Amino acid sequence: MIGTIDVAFVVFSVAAVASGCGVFRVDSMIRATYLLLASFLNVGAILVLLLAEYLGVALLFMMTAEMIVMGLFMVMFMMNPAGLNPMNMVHQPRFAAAAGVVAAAGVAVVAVFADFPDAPVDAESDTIRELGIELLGGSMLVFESIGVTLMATMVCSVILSSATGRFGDGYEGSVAPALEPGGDHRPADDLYDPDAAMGHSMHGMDMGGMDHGEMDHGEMEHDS
Amino acid sequence: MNEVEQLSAPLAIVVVAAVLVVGVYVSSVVDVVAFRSVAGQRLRPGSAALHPARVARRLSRQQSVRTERPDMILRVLAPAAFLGLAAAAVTVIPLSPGIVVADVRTGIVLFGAAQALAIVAIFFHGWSPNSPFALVAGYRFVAVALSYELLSMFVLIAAAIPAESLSIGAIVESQAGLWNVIRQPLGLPLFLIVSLGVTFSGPLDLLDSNDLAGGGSVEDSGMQRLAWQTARHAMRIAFAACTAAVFLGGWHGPVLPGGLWMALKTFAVVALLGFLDVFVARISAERFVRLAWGVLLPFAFLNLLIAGVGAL
Amino acid sequence: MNLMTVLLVAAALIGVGVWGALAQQTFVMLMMGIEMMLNGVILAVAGFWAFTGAGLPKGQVLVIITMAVMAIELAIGFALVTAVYRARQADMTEGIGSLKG
Amino acid sequence: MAVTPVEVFVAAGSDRWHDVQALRAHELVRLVPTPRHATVLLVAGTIPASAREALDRVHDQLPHPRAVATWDEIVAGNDVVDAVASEIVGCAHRVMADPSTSSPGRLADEEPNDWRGVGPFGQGGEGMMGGTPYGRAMAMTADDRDGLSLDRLELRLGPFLGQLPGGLVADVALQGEVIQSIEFACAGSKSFVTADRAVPVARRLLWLSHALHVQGLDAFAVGAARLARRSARLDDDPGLARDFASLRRRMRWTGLRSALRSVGDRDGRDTLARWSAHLDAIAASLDGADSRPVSADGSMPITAAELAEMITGLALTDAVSTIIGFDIDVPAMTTAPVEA
Repeated sequence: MIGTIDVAFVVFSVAAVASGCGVFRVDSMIRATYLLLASFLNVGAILVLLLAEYLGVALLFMMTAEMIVMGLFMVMFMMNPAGLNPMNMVHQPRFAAAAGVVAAAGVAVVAVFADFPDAPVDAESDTIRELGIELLGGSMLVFESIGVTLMATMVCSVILSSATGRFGDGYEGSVAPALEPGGDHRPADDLYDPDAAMGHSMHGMDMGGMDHGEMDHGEMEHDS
Repeated sequence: MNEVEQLSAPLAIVVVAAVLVVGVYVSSVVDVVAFRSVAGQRLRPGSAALHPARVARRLSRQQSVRTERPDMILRVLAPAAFLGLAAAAVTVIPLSPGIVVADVRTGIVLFGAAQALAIVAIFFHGWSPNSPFALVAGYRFVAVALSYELLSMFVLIAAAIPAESLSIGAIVESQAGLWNVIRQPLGLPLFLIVSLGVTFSGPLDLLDSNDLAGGGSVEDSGMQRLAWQTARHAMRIAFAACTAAVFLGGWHGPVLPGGLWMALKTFAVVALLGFLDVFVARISAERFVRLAWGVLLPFAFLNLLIAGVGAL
Repeated sequence: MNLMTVLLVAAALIGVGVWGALAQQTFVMLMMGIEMMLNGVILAVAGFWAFTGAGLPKGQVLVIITMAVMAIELAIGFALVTAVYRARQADMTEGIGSLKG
Repeated sequence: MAVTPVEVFVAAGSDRWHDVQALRAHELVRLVPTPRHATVLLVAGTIPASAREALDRVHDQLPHPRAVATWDEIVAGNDVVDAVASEIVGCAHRVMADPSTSSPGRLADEEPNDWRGVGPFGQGGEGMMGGTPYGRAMAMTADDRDGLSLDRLELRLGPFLGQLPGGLVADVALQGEVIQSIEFACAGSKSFVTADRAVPVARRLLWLSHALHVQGLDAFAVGAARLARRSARLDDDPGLARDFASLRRRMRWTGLRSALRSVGDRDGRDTLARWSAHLDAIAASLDGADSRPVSADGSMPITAAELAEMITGLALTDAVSTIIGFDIDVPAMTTAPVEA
């Protein structure tokens, strides 16, 4: 007995896994990002088939916004974001592939051999309304905790990514990476002006990204 | 809500196609009329009515230039996805009492998702030709889009509160007595700003703009350009129809049949958007981002508060 | 479509995520691997809810929690990438051999 | 007979650039911002030898069918703009009717050189960055204003860029949308802004037309170009001052003021103040009911180096608005003797 839903499920599943594999195989960062989005969209569609209609559409909506941001970061941070320059950005490929297979097999074994209760969702029930009532009823504490956690996340990420950290300048004590993997770190003055970073800006020189005014402010906070 | 009938699949496709074809054509004519009347040029009704057809004919005969090492998949996908999302957005909007192509229970969220995915399509359009101005325009657009994205969601959710449903059909029905434009006076202007953003027109003409030599469309010619313009007008239609349904009472109105009211209201919004496009100067992306987060978002919260208090 | 098939698809997604996260060298791609694993987790949780939970809405709440985890992972991840990049000019995992600043 | 306007891309030397803007007034011609949108390439004015190759490249960017018209070859009657417009329409119709007459490419369609990879995976430079694999430099990272090192894109803008004055050439380095450095290709440090000099009112109106176009107000640009054409005619036009006042009144409602305010601040004057000075000068000239040259007071002359310093660190949009805000006299700039 194969219905439309089963056909749709197979199509979405294959698309989700195939685009998932594509993410780590393409050279173009933009393609990788949006293949990941495609994978999420297909999972969202499967969620709709599973009658979690609101969650499916919300996943679609949320992941789209998330992947747009991710795409921006991709282009910003990655060298060669379009993959026009041939490259190789993988390490330990065999071990990684083996680990992936083992992980998948582990879950698959559970899926095939474990015995789960059979209590499917009633197709007639209004799952959206039930979810809404649950979120603002029994699970309100959970829901509100998520909200507060997200708020804390926003604050944390702003603090982490700002140039001026809590204890002074973000460059303080930073070390330039080695030129080749496993090599020694480069001397610190490759990266920044050590005098300025130590807070004794006697030369009065301003290197890229150093703001003495902000730094003094940061030190004051530290002392108090 | 129960009496809403879903159209059968072939009929649904015909209806969506008809709405988009007619809508895109009318929207293009509105653009010509708006431009000529503001520019003070002679306006011949026959000429304006045939203008889009003539442009389409000319562009279809023009070469579509291939740029150097474009992302060809995304270059083709961008207009197709933009058009497809406009079509998807149209399907959840009730066109007249009891007629909606897809009466999904989460209509308004689906519309929001289509709008979010439209940002992706627009970014593809800027990214794919491998051209600096197009990339800058696409990047800039995303910065702006992330700022109006929240706005749109809050405004739509506020409109769903009095209806106690996420279905757009239910939202229209909830406006039988009082339209949302009066019940939530901040909603309509905020949503119009979002509409201008998604169709990158008027003050938010930040994608295909003249200051970047055509921006995202800088490398488009021939069919590529025609397809992109078509998709943009289709998106304008989708947003106008949504505005009409969510804020202007949809099919409600005296004397005339519901479908006609819906068409008239949609046309009015299209005309408004068309004139705003011609009449308002572009503001810089940085300013809009400031405005969106600092001023418009608080207004959206206020709107949500008004809706919530009204529902109590 | 039954629980087993849904879980098998979820297993495949998790496997792809593990492979990606371990094989990729750059932080951003590594985060995409983690996202992919969470994608599989979401599908599995939704599958359990749909087939074994008798429609209890608490199962859907668990999906929402997973989504929130994903959002937090992404936000903190990007903030860390930015901070590390600022401090070390590194965007590859080999670039930071030690966590000591 | 009703026809759609022909789309024209203008490649104008700096001496004809203002004149060409008058074409915006013509109903059968539409000036487009990029050659990809155009059917006809209009070449106007003196093209210096250094810009020849750029002109050929612009020519090849037009999609087929395409045609070329040359402003200075057109024998004008009593109205140059009309003559040019009808020549453009004629060109376009001929080439549309017979696409085989489309203007052939002038440059070979090939890379400056073949791919030259140096890395172990065939990449162009070291560590997947840098190098000049096709004879074009790839972006390299450089420090930016936020303390991150992001890709820095080096571009040459001009001399035929729709949004900049004709003949202006600038080498810019962009990080994202932000200009990290800009250098104008010009001789010496002579000031090249005309706002302090007396120019005919028609030219100021043509400047206004282009500036409105750049700000996204194409319909208003048409209006300004029509006023410019009227003011250029010899006969007295009493309605001109009134029509300009009406245009200016309508411009108030476009949000232009908030778009230009505090863009490109220098000595307490922003782009909005510069626009006001231009508009006041036009109004004063038209109120005098003659087209005597007038000067806009208050606008300080500015050198290329000063302008470059002003717009470094601005977003591309604001930089373009700032440059346009000065009515730049490019010929003066390129022919200026090097001063000690």
